[in-house]
Amino acid sequence: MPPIPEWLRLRRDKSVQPEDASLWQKCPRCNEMLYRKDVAANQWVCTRCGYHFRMHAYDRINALVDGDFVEIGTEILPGDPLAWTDKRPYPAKLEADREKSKLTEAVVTGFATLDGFPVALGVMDFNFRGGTMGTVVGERIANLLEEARRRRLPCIIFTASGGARMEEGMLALMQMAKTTQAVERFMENGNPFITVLTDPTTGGVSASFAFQADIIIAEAKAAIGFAGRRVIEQTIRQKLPENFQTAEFLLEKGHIDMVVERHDLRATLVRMLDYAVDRRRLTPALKAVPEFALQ
Amino acid sequence: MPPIPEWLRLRRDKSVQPEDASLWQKCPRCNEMLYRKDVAANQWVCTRCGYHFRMHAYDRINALVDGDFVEIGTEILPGDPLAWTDKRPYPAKLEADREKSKLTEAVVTGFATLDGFPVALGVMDFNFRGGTMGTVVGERIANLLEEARRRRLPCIIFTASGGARMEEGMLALMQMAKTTQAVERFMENGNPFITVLTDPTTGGVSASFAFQADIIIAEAKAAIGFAGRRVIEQTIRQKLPENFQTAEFLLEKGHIDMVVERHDLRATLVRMLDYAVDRRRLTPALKAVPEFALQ
Amino acid sequence: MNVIVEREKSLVELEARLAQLRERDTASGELRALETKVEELRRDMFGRLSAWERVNMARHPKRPLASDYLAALDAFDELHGDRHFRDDPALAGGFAKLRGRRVMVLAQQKGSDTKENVRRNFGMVSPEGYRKAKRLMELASRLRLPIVSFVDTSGADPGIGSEERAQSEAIASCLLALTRAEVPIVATIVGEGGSGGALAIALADHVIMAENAVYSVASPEGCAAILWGDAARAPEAAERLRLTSADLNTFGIVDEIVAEPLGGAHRNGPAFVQKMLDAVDGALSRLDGLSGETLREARYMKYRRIGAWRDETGERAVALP
Amino acid sequence: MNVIVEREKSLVELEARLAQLRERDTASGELRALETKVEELRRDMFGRLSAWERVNMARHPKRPLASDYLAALDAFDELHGDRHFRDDPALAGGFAKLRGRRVMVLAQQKGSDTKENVRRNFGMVSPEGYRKAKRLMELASRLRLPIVSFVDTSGADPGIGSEERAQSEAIASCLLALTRAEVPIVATIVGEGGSGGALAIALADHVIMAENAVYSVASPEGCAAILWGDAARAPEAAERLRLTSADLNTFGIVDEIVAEPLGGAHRNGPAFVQKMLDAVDGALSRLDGLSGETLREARYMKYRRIGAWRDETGERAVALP
Ligand SMILES: [Zn+2]
Ligand SMILES: [Zn+2]
Repeated sequence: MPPIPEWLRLRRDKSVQPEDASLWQKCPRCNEMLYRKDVAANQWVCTRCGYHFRMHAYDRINALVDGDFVEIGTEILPGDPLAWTDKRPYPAKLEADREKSKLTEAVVTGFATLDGFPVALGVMDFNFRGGTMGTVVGERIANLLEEARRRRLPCIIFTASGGARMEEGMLALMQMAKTTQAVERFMENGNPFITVLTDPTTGGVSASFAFQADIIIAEAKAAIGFAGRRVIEQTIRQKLPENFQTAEFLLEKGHIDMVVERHDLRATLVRMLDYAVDRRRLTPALKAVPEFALQ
Repeated sequence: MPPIPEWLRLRRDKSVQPEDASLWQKCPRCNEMLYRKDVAANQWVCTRCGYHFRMHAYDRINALVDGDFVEIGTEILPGDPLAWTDKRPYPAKLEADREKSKLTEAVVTGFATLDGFPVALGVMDFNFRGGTMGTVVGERIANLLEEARRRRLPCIIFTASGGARMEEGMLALMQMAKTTQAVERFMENGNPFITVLTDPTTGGVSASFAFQADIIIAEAKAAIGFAGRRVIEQTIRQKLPENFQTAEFLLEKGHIDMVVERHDLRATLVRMLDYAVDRRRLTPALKAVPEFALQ
Repeated sequence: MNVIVEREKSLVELEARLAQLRERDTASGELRALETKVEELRRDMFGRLSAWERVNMARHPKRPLASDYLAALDAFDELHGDRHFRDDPALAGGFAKLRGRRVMVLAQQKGSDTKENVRRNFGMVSPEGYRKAKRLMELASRLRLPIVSFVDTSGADPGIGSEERAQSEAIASCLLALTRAEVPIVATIVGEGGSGGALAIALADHVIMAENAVYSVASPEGCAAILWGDAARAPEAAERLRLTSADLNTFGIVDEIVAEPLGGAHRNGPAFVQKMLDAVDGALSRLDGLSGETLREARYMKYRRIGAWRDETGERAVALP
Repeated sequence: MNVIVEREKSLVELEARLAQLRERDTASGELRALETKVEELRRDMFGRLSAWERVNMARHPKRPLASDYLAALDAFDELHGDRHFRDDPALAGGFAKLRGRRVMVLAQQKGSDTKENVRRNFGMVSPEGYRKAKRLMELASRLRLPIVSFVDTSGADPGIGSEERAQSEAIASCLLALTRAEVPIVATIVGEGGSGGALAIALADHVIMAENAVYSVASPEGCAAILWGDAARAPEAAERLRLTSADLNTFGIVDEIVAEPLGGAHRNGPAFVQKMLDAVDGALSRLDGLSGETLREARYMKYRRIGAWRDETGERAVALP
């Protein structure tokens, strides 16, 4: 087996406990006080009512992949091109989010196998700047798609985003164009692009790669839309119905392929790969050794 | 100029007067008694209220083309594959329609120039079996598109049809597939396909080449839809609003590019050709001699 | 009133009797005599069906539905929605495994009871259903998955909403998508094949038809209403429309017929469904490995040839196959 | 309240006086003195505009609208509809001739009065509008016509209907269509460029911006509301967002700026419109004759480079242009 290239750094079963982690967590739906470890062990699904808590990117990755996750893109870090300050300077906000989330930015990208299928995997995280897309998110997503294309791997991206990142102004908006172009080029080689929309997916992420995928899966109860709920309510000057912009609402309206409970996600993704990926392309050797490791 | 090939027969300014032509014609909208010659001279538009009478294919061609119309496809004539009889045998119906309409089938196809632009032109006629599409209509339309493709000409088709021709059963339905494939192949070479939907355009014609065009123009007030008005009323058991399935209704609903009055059709088509056809492809010689005559 | 269902009622008593006898005795003379009689009756009743009888067979309430075919696949995962407006339950589509083969499946879905039928609009597809189908055809072509369709519809939905949302354009776009698809396409007509609404998912490299399915340019009732102003003359219209599998095979419109058990597919639904899936698998095997270009060219020529017309000398220029 | 309009009011009296003097006398000392004064005032007022002032300039009620650009083309024939659901008057598209060149034009249309604004939804485009745009982008690519867009919108429509009909998907599909287009694309930001709703028709080979137009990731009001819970702090937000033509040119997002007359484009609308069309024509001339492949590759690289990030050593790895 050839050595893993220099620029690929290995992370094995990285599990994250936020600093402010307390022992107990209250479920916002059923109000049950839950033992935090139990919830974590249950993929952050309420053990009583099935409520889906937002999930940390690494927790998600751990729950999905067979073994190793080879992360790429960590050398791409946010700048401060607008020298932005509001209540605090942008760099200070970034630093705080890094501390809080243990993430270097709002998306984690890399390679892994799912039930033996090598995939390029991107997971956004709402804990970092509300999952907003600035240059780094655009850059890492575009890189991921480009590397997936080069290695002829399917690509799966979990979205969670409040939209474009205001603190990077129009440079953030342009990431919609950058990621779109990467998606389009990726699609040329006949491998599937799958997105999993998690709570919440809105704005610039929703209006670019999230809705450009071949297969669009939404996690149960996730809020998904273009405009935020508040903006719409201000525009129409009335309350929106409860189910508006939920995954289930979108399924009925034909926007997405399916709604899946978190516990079924891995199995569903593996089935999708099994349908959409031509296994004959993988030589016996590559089945044992993840293709991405061969460069 | 090379000789016109054997299989092309020239028709020059062929004008048709149906046998039952009387001197006067009543306008169904304004009830005015109109002198038939005046109406004919006015492209079968009521000289008082602008009502559009249904128009004979050759009258339409005369009103459109610069000079000659080179008809093709007249050797393709209807058979009777189902040995169909209802009140009368199918061949007798065909014979009666031939007499009445002076047409060999429900579509006339050929080549002409419009303000100097060589085009492949098809015109359907409701006077022949209600413009229904049987094998001959499918065959002539497919031929027209194939010849237009071979000669790199734009293609314009005027539709008027009650749908697929029942008397040819499933052979008629299959013409939807045949014409679709010809449209798709035609589109490969970058010339525009334009349809003009005239009253009425429904059923199998509507659900195939009529709505597959690059530019879809509807003649003012034309009735256009998939299901016939009567079928829908029977299904929903109530009267439909007056404007339902009109050209104007479809424009609002986004189905078509524009609604054009008959008197503006020629000018509109010429403008469309001027936008959509690359004149540089036409050499100076070809500008004088219609390209189609060169084989 | 379904003429086949009515006829079956007359057999019910005899069959009950037969079952009774069989319980008591497995080889008595009486049993054998009755068995022979039932068999003969059955042959009389179903041995040679008219076009109208086949229409009723195709609409038989116990006939296997698209959902039965989907359930019999190795695996099926439904993909929903047109991405714009609505998910149409009248047309199901998604990834499937068929005899181990990865395919994209499209199926017109009638319901098996009233509630289900209302939800699925009696299998009459709306523009959203056709747009979902088109999306999945394009996805299949991109991922190089063969397309398999199950046709069972009285026709495309003729409602106000469907007209408002451009039913014609939706069907026309499906036809274009199937024309463009660079993968094998196998269509099966398993029940009713109602006009353009059926063809929209049945333009295919290989068309398989259940023996007693029907596939028609217009419904017999509609045809009779137009011709004679009398929908009751539907049996006569059915005869004239040449809508049976044998007729359509002669015309080159249907490539293969899957025989049904005496009395219709519903006499042994599961076995018939398997037989149909075998036929699909066989067709896919034969189309396997052909390039997109080859498939498209053959598809073009196939439909280019269908039809019958004369030239000016009065002779038939393009013959029936 | 538009700060530019308010400011212009203070000039009205002086200008009336100036006109009066000019009528009586063409060279008096008083006239020349007043002319100088007005000129100086104007320079003071409009010579160096803040970001917020430019926002108000971009929203000025007399600013040339997309309809003015369309009217100034050699010819324009509108093509309507998304082919599925509705024709959206907030986005006009169609064939045009621009300096003799055949092009496909897309334009976000605000109205020039209240009635027109209601009809055109204040230039806020619905999914149907973006789907029409996508259709016309694909048609342009097929017919090999360059695409020219005029951007002027506060943003994509945020209504219930637009969400129900998948606004995100509509914008995302426009972006894909522009990525795929095998023809030159020139976008002009002529008024307000509101976020993703603007970008949907502005992913281009060459982006031209009117000097006082603005193009922003979020509206200053929305940004202020989010940051400080106070929309009144919009001027401050405008400054931070770096939404002016000069800023965006520095970032490599805007390729060319068309200068406006002192006081804004509306001071001489027709001349400014012509100047903008000249710039478009110039850009198209430069893109003329490039292959689809070349265009797409250059477009890819253009957007691939936009952004600013650091590597782990703390230094900027991808520099601003
Ligand atoms: Zn709970
Ligand atoms: Zn009249």
